[in-house]
Amino acid sequence: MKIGTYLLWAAMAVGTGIIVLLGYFVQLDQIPADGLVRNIFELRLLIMRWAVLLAAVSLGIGLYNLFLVHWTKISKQETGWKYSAVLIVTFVVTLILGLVFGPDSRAVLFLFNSIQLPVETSLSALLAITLSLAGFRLVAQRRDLISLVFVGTALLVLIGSGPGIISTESLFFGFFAGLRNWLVQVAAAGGARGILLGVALGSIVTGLRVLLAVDRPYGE
Amino acid sequence: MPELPLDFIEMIVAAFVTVMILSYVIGDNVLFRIATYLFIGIASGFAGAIAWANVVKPTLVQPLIDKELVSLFSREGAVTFLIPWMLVLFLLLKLSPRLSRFGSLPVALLVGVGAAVVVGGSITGTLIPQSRAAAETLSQEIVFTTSGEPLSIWLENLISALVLILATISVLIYFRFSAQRELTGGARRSRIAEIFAYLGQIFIAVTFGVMYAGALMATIVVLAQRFQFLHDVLTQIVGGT
Amino acid sequence: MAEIRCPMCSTMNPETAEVCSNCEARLTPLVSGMPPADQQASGVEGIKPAESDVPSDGDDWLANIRAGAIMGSGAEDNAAETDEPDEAAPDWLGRLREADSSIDEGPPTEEIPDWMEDFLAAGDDVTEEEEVPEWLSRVRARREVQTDAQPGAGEDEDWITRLRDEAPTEQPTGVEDLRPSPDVEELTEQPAPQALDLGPPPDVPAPTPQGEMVQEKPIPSYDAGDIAPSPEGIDDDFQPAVGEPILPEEEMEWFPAPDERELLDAEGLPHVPALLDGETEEKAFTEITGLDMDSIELPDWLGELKPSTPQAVQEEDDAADLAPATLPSWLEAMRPVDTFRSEVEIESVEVQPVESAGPLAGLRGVLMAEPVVAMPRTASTAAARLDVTERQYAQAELLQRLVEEEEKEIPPVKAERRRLPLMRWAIALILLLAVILPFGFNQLGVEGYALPSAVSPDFSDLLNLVGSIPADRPALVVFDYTPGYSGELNTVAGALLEHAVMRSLPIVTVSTRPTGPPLAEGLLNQIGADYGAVNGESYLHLGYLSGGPTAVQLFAIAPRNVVLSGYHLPESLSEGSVWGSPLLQGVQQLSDFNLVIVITAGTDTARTWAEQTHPWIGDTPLVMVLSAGAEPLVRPYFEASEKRVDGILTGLPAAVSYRQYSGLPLDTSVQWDAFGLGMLAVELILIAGGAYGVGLWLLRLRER
Amino acid sequence: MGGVDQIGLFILLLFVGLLVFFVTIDRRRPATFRPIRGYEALKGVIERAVEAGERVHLSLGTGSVIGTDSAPALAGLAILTSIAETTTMSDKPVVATTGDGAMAILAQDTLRRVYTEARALSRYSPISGRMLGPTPFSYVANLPILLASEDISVHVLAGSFGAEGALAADFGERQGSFVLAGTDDAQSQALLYATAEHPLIGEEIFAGGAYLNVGRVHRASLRVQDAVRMLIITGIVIGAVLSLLGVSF
Repeated sequence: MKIGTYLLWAAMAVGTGIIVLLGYFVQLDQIPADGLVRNIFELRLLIMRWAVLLAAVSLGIGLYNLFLVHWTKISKQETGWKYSAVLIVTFVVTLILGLVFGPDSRAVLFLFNSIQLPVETSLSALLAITLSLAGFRLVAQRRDLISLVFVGTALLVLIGSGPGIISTESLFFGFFAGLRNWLVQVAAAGGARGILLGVALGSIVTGLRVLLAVDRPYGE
Repeated sequence: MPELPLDFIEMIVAAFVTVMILSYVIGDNVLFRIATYLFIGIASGFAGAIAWANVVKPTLVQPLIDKELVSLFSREGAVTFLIPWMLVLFLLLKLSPRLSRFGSLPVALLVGVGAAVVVGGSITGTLIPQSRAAAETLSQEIVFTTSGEPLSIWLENLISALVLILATISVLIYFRFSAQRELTGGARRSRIAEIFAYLGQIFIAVTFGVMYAGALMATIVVLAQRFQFLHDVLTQIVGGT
Repeated sequence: MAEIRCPMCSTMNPETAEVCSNCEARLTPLVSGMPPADQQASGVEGIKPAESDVPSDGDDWLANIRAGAIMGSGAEDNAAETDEPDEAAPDWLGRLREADSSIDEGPPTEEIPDWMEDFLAAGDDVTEEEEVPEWLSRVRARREVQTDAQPGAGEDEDWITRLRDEAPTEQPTGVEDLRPSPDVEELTEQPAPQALDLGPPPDVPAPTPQGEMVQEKPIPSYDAGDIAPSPEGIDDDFQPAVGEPILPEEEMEWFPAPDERELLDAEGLPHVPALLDGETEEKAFTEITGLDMDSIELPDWLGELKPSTPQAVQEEDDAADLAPATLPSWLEAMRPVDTFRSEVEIESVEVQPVESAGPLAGLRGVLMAEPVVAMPRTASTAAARLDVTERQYAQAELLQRLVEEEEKEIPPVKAERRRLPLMRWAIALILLLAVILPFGFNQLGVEGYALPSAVSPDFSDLLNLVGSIPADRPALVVFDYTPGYSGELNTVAGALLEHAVMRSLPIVTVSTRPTGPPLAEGLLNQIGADYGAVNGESYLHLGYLSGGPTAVQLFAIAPRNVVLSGYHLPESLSEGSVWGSPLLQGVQQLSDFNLVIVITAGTDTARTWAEQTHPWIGDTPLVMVLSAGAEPLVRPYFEASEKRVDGILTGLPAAVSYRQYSGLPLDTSVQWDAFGLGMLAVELILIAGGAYGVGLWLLRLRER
Repeated sequence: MGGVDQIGLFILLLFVGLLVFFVTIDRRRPATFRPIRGYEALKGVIERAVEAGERVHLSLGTGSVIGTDSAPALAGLAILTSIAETTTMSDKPVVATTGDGAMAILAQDTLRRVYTEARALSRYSPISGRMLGPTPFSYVANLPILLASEDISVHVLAGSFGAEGALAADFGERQGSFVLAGTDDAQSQALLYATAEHPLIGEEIFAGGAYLNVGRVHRASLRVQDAVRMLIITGIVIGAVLSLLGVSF
């Protein structure tokens, strides 16, 4: 095994990981510790708080990285550099306003309510068209039993959820509403439970590889 | 006229930006790109300001203002102030490509905590509760009729419980990776696993169909709400009320 | 029309051309009496003498050569140092002059290199076999056989035509005439001087004169598990015969693959003729199939592993004085024996051609530019077979396919022509119309969809729960969604929060997302305006908890240690901490809140709050307000025997019902109609897609 | 020592034990896995992208490093290692984007390690691992411009996404790129199943390391998942029978 700084990083990752992990299974406050902290539970809280702080500082580094990418694009006058200029101006103005007057100041809330909120909501509205087109293409082009079951189920749930082809007051709505509830609360719930269990298995093993220092995304 | 012109301006700008984004339906265009870059700039500035105000300033800067220097070097000060400062300084080495290697200590801490939260949260939050819920599906109240319960309800509950267990087991079997090696070098499931996997695929399609319908309903509500907003802005501008 | 090859750059030029079209080297010989300008233009620029050196009479070709020698003397000096002293330099000229005068005598004897001498000596005396190298004795045996088979072969014919006569003459029975058809004849007419032409690797298309690419024929794919492919699997077109130029595909079409029945041996196993071993088997094979082995060509890279006759192998063993190396059987079978028969013969001087161009123009017996080894040769007719089993053949096939796949260029994916997104525009238009039309219903007097009347069972529990919560302590409302979902969740959560504000329940908001606090301020500000609820008195914002599930767990254990500053606090609180507010008087931990409402669109966030807070939430009810898509994943927490979620409110229909039954004002009729028409449009789109898909599938079924 | 969740600890130790066991027997009894269409196609298109001088883009999603949604991104980093090894010598090496600052740092560290091992550190550029936007929608809104300006022909989504993941996949489809998409959230999987050309469903996103031959431990991980899966199924069946008999647990 070659000796290197990665052993130090691995020790840090494995050490902090095990302390935080034990917190899920063991009442750590009953394990005394002398020195900087009274017990392991306090040490776990400290580690988590440091992690929260480092995550926020990493966000700052990420924003600097974003600034650098677009600044490079402007200085090299690459294609689309004007858009990067718009981004950098609004980023700097909003950041200064937020730092000086606070993120809950009227000026920052003006920018949030006039641009960020409507843009994100409009992107979500675009999703309606995207999903409808995707549903049409899925069943029109793939043409296998699974896609047919997928779109058929979606159709039944839509009809049974609210007004559409059938109004909520029509005679048949009761049948479709019952069928919709059964699909959601039985068939989909069972399938969702299987998917959740599968995803949990995958997550556990991926996390264990990091805790056993087999995967070392933090570099050498 | 609305009392505060700022609100009115806010509404007008929001309406313009909404139309600029919805124009992407036609195709990628200048309006969409301007609105997008405006949005990314503001979102970044806003997130940076919130992270500073809620986390970085209270932990690293406020103690310098509020507390005396002596207390910062005490036992409590070491863990709440000095060690965090040291970790942050190490992390800032990531900004320089040359020294970036030595900034991996805090990153390793982040990864360790993240991996532990993933493993611990999955075991205690999903694996155990969901397995137990699946096992309890076929409880006595469901299988054996209680007095006064109509037969149809009992039958429906029994079938539902069986379908719930069957769905969970068949979906789990579908995701099984191990397979048998074929003569021609390919890989295939065993006969029984193949049947359960096919059933599992159908239940996955049903589950995804339900979620897709839910998401579609949500986005239609958002689309309707956007046009409701544009309609309100137009009526306010035209009506001048 | 015959062509001449330029000695300088090997370009083919028409016979009549004097100067090479490519490098303008002199093609026609220098004949005395040619005017000096022609000599200079004869392409000898490379060694053109300076003006002053040109001798006055100008027409003596030797003077030119001498001038060339002077120019090159600089180089020769160097050479001289290594080979011969200066005085000897003119000596080669002397010899040239002798060669010039006695052109018919052939190459000067004393000049003949040793190997050449042996060769000639061998040519005269056939009997002394010992000294004669063994390969030469076979060459001579070959020549005698040849001369018997082809009496009267024209001495003076061009070496290429003799080469062509070498091609197999006996016509294998049972296979149509393999002799190239007339139009192919012309192609072979062209004197294409080739080096030892083993034929380019089958997958590299030989450059055709017109430069167009020969279309490769794909090797038929088959699974490794199958038995070795019958010879039809190896299409003759694909494998050019050794020595023959690769012809464009269409000309080779008439070269049919042998009939399948003939290739099956007695036991019905597909025999691969080229790979039968041993002389005896070959006879049996020819009798059965009537197919001469020469006509069946191996893949080129296999071609080099030419079979060796048992008899030749025996000879080698005897000659070797070293203890024979013990080779593995499969290697022993594949050991090649030199079966190439040198076709190269050194003709007598009279026959040798006059050098047509270049500095030695006009001379005979000039050594060929190409090394002798490179002269064209063809495999001997009596080639023995490789001792290769079926399995080895299959492995050879596999290896060949691997080689070809490596060299095969991945065909570039043709970029789809960017088609107009008509389908996307059509669907977008339908949806936009469906959502916009309801705004005109009132003016047009059209009646929209009726509001829902049915009440779902888990709905009434929620109504009772919120209706019965005491107002002494605040309700915690978690805004864990991004602005993108505010369109739906503001409408759904608005019903619940309006009900709480209507009942003067104090509300405290918190969020684990940076954009949560401003969303909370926006929604409560809008709801509070109708009920006089004011920030700081009726509701309060704790702000942003950074750190995801870690922060949730810390908040559940000790909220006061985690939330330090608060968000958008009223003036009265902005100096002190948010915990100084009267609203938060009795709150030390999560279970001190009367109700916890989590508004989210993501199932992960819902699971995090359900799992992480469970140990510390105590008896406080937990209600989830979800986006429509998240319901199936959160419902298991609601229906588990040990309830972790006490109430669920999902989607617009449930919100409209909640407003109806909690007595809240109903100003959402237009939005309800827009939602209904939008759902109608989407249902029709999906039905159209399904019909289109099923229709196409049925069409395909009927075609098949 | 009271207050110990024995079941949880037992399951944790079971996972660790099975992982060590399967790593040791992997050489003697190698595993065979069922084919997953997405990963099979991914290998071919990456080679074609390298040959055609086009770029591969890997999105690590918008999850935070210290959240439960960091698992698919950690699996995405294993896929990034495999892709980076193939494209280090390409004219346009792989670009990894994310919606979280810390995840962007991890992406840069992973890329630097691969370039160092390939002795091509001079070709490494720090902005090949970058954050596009701090919030999910701001990250997705930046994608169409990135896909158009950086000539991306392979668009891989391997990380945590919300419903905006469907927009991210659709932007790739409109660009005519090869789209392979997988995440952990079931609802997002449903939307990616409809919009992406090669969706990874369920836990297939976590099998990237094994199917792209990143290492022996990744293959052993899949065998651990399968073993525990069979234990869960057995547990559910036995539990159902016991609860039928009135035994509560």
